[in-house]
Amino acid sequence: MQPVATTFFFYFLAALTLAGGVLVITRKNPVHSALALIIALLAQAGLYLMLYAPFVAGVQIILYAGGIMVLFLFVIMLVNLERSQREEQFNKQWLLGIIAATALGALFITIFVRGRAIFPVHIAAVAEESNTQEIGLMLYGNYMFTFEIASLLLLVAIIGAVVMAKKRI
Amino acid sequence: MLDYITSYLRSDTTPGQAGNILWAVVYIFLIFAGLSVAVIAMNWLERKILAHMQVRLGPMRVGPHGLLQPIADALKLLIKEDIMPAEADKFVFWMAPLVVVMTAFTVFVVVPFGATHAVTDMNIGILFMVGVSSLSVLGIVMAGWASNSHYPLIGALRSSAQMVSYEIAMGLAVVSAILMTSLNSAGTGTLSMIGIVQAQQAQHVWFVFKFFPLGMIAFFIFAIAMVAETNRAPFDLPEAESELTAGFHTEYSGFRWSLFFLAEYSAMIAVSSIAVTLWLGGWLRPFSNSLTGDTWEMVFSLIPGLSFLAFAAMCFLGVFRMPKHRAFRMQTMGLAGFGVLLGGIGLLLFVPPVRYRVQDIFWFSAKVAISMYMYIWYRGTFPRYRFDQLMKVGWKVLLPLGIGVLVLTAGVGVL
Amino acid sequence: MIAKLKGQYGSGIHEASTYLGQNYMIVESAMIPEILQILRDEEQFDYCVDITTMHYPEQEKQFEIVWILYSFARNERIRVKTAIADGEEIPSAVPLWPAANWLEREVYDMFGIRFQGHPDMKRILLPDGWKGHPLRKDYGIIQQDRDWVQINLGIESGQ
Amino acid sequence: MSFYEETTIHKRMDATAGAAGSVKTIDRTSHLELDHHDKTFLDTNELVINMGPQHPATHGVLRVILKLDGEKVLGTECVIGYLHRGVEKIAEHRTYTMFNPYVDRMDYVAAVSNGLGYCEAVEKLLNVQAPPRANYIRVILTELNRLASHMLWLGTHALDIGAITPLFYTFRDREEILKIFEKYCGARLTTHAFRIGGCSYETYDGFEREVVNFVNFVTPKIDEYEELLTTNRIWVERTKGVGPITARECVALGVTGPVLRASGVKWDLRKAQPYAAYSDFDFDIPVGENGDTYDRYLVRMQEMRQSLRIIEQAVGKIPAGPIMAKVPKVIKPAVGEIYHSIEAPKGELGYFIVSDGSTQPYRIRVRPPSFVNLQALDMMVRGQLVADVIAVIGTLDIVLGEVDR
Repeated sequence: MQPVATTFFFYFLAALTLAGGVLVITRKNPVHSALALIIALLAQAGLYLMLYAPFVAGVQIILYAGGIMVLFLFVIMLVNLERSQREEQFNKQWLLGIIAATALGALFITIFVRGRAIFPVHIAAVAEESNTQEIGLMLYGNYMFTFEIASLLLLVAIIGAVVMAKKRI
Repeated sequence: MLDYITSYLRSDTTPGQAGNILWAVVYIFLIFAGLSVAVIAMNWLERKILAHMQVRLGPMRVGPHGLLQPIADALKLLIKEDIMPAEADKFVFWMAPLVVVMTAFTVFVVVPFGATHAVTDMNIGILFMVGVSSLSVLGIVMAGWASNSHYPLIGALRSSAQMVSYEIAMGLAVVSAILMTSLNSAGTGTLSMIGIVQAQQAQHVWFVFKFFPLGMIAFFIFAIAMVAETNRAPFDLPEAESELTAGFHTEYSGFRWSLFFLAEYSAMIAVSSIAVTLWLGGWLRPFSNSLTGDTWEMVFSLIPGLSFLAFAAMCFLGVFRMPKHRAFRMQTMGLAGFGVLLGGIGLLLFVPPVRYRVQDIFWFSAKVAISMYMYIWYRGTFPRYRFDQLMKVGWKVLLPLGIGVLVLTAGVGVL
Repeated sequence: MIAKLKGQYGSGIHEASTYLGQNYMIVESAMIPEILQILRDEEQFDYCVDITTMHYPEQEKQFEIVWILYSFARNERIRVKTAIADGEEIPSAVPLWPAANWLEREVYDMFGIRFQGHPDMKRILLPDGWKGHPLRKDYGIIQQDRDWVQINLGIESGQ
Repeated sequence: MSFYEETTIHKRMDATAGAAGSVKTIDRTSHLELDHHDKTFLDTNELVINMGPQHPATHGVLRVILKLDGEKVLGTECVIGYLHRGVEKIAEHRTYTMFNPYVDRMDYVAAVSNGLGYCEAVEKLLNVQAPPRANYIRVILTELNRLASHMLWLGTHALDIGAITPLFYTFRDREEILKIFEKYCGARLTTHAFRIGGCSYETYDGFEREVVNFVNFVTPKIDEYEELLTTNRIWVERTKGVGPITARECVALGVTGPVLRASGVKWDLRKAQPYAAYSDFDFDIPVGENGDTYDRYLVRMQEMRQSLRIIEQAVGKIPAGPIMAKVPKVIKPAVGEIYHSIEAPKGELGYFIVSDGSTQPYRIRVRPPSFVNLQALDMMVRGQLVADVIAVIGTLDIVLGEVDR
């Protein structure tokens, strides 16, 4: 499918992502924050689509927006919201904040200044049609070990969650 | 310009792939209109069928045999006062029905009503459908939370837990169907909705019958999970009227409520479409392998028109059975008019170019209609599951079954 | 059974007889917990059918409380009655029969008799803010009506 | 008899909490307090929801305050009285005859049974006997009414659990019963079919034939209901083990009727202390074993069949003769009091009448089965899920007109 108005969509989606991210931090109500996060995630999925990575975009929608955020909302709805509304919005950890922001900013500036050169050039763009297959081959070929470790980590997390939540085992 | 319009009709791809924006827009409008009509028809049919299952007549007053009842209802909903609870979270309350409706309609972008009849064909088509339809739970959760009331909140909690749980079983069933697409001579699988149907065509089997009984079990899992996904009986706990009054949309009224209603029915049609595409051969006509040849092609291509003529004949039968009384004159004329309309559509379907172009849509819609009838049938037959039992079915029955089917399908496929 | 009880409590049982084939006994109010206990434990009256009250405003002890008991084993009923004055309290039967819970609440609601040791002594059928106890003979329905009209509608005549 | 300790119910709760691990120990008096011993730090707040008085599944204007932990019920409190009409106070200002129609308005789905109980109680007070023919008519109508009541129960109970179709089937068949009532006395629901001393009307022409036709018509229909539900997997899962109550708890809580019988107590006032003409008929008392919702369902279904048996016998040997006993024009019973109870569809329906020798009763106390049975709700649903509360309210078969009077 031929992309239409690429530049417009890129800036539109990027702006949406950023706006969503800012709203996540500034909203007092956690449910609003979660909804803003969903907007950011969906806009990101759009960006993936523009990068000819439809599979990643689809997974982003299913897992993050459809799955994880629903669970987030689930938990938030059960939490007593009045208390969090009364609490102070921002922590007074200026020093840490400034350090983190400087580091991140430095990173971005470096990338911006050095441009494309920072990335390895020899990776060829994957055609949209075979994108999904490529991801599958990569995951279960080159990165098999990493993939399995990540799944093991998740298993540990699941068991931990069950242990914490279950009253009697 | 004319060429731009007609060139697409001669091509054999979807407007999206052909990059034909005009036809894409036309298709979007057609699907939107068709879906709205389908929801209205579904509303009437559900009442009628349920009524006849329950020894009563159903709507009979508004229009002949209550044909205009859904329209009257829609009008009533539109002019109803739009109530927003004072303590509600205004913005989220306002957004929730929109989210639900948007997701419910967006999925139809990739639904293949025929080999060329889809807005577009994505190579992650099925992923897109499952993903976007899973977003509708967000709207439900938002509605439940924003209402700031206990019943909607419980309804929303139930709904989100239920949908997240059944999505997993549903996903496993879908994956085993996708796995089947890769088991053809070419050896490459596909996630594209059109590709899946074409794979069934190439393999000369609907996936529901493939690797008997594996395909059937996968279809069975999906058929249960899809009822749970759409919150319909017997899994209608989020809106169980005897427990939670109306669940997540308790506080909604008027137009906003009708959006939920619209979304529920179009979501039902959407998941039915997935089922039809994945297992029931999509737009393929029945016996497309055993009954081949020009004669059979001819016969099957006549069925759409004939069935419309049969509906028209039923209407005229109704006209004759209508009491001969002045008070029924309008009703009689209305029914006759409806019959003429159906008959006209039927005749139009006999025109050869239309006939061959449109019969795909007919077969697809017919299969979806059967699935929708099943929905109504369930509702008339089954009591409602309890929440823990629902979870038990989802996690302890469907999920292991789904994993088993997936593994076996992979195994059988490799052998 | 009656004879045995009479022998045991003598003066506590004022009267024990049968009317139209139904047994009843009138008991001194102080004896009530003991008698009920014995009826339940030793005479197998394990089912408390009903607890209710009559109001006789002209008597000195205005209220006559009735326990209707039934024994599954003997297939017979007995009514235990006692009289108490207005404002007097009587021990609750909830420890003996949980069924007494709502029945006693209803008696309280309708007659204003409080039961000692009842877990949740409050009105049951009428709203909490109700004035008076309607099944008392001196409770005027018309008075009730008039008060309501005067208070809520501000009409002096009450009509 | 050590069972009847003060904390009978609590003890059971303790025992089951140990065994099944699902029912929590909660003190009866402080039952709306959450107990904190069994919480982990991930536990969420308990939720108090108010079910009713306007709620589709509370069968009228019952309000139940539920305390929930997620979906689990920690405690309930019934708030009743929304339909209180002061029937007992009204009775004190009416003559015995004038009060007769009022009793129909209590359990309005089983009005005939109410009337029967009241008429028999007054007859006992007057020391008159209704003639045999009147008694037979009474039995036929009362049993028809029991069927109607059970059908209404079945339809609404199934509707609460989510099966919408049985409701229409039962209403279709209940209609036939109401038609018979209408033909007999002109009213369908609040019939006022009986008078003190007998029946007010002779049976209409073809009454026997119509009743027999009805019995033949409805027997396969009951099979039809059972076909829809008895072996339906979801129905069984929704009702088996839900809202259990043992025989001893039933007795302690004064619960009667099908609920008691489903717990295994073979006790029916029609057999235990026969009234009207019930001693003439041959019928069984269906009993359950587990005392759960499913057993109560089965017991009521069986009861419907037994009612049909009684009706068939009664129609077969209905005697000729007068339908009214000799009752004075002005009913003035001697000073005294009487308690008379009958087996209404819901349980023991008793009338306690105190006469001061005048034409008006000094006091009438109605012992309503629904009121007493409803008390058991809290115990039956504790530790179960919200959906079970609905099922249990349905299975208790309460009528708010009778609970509140």
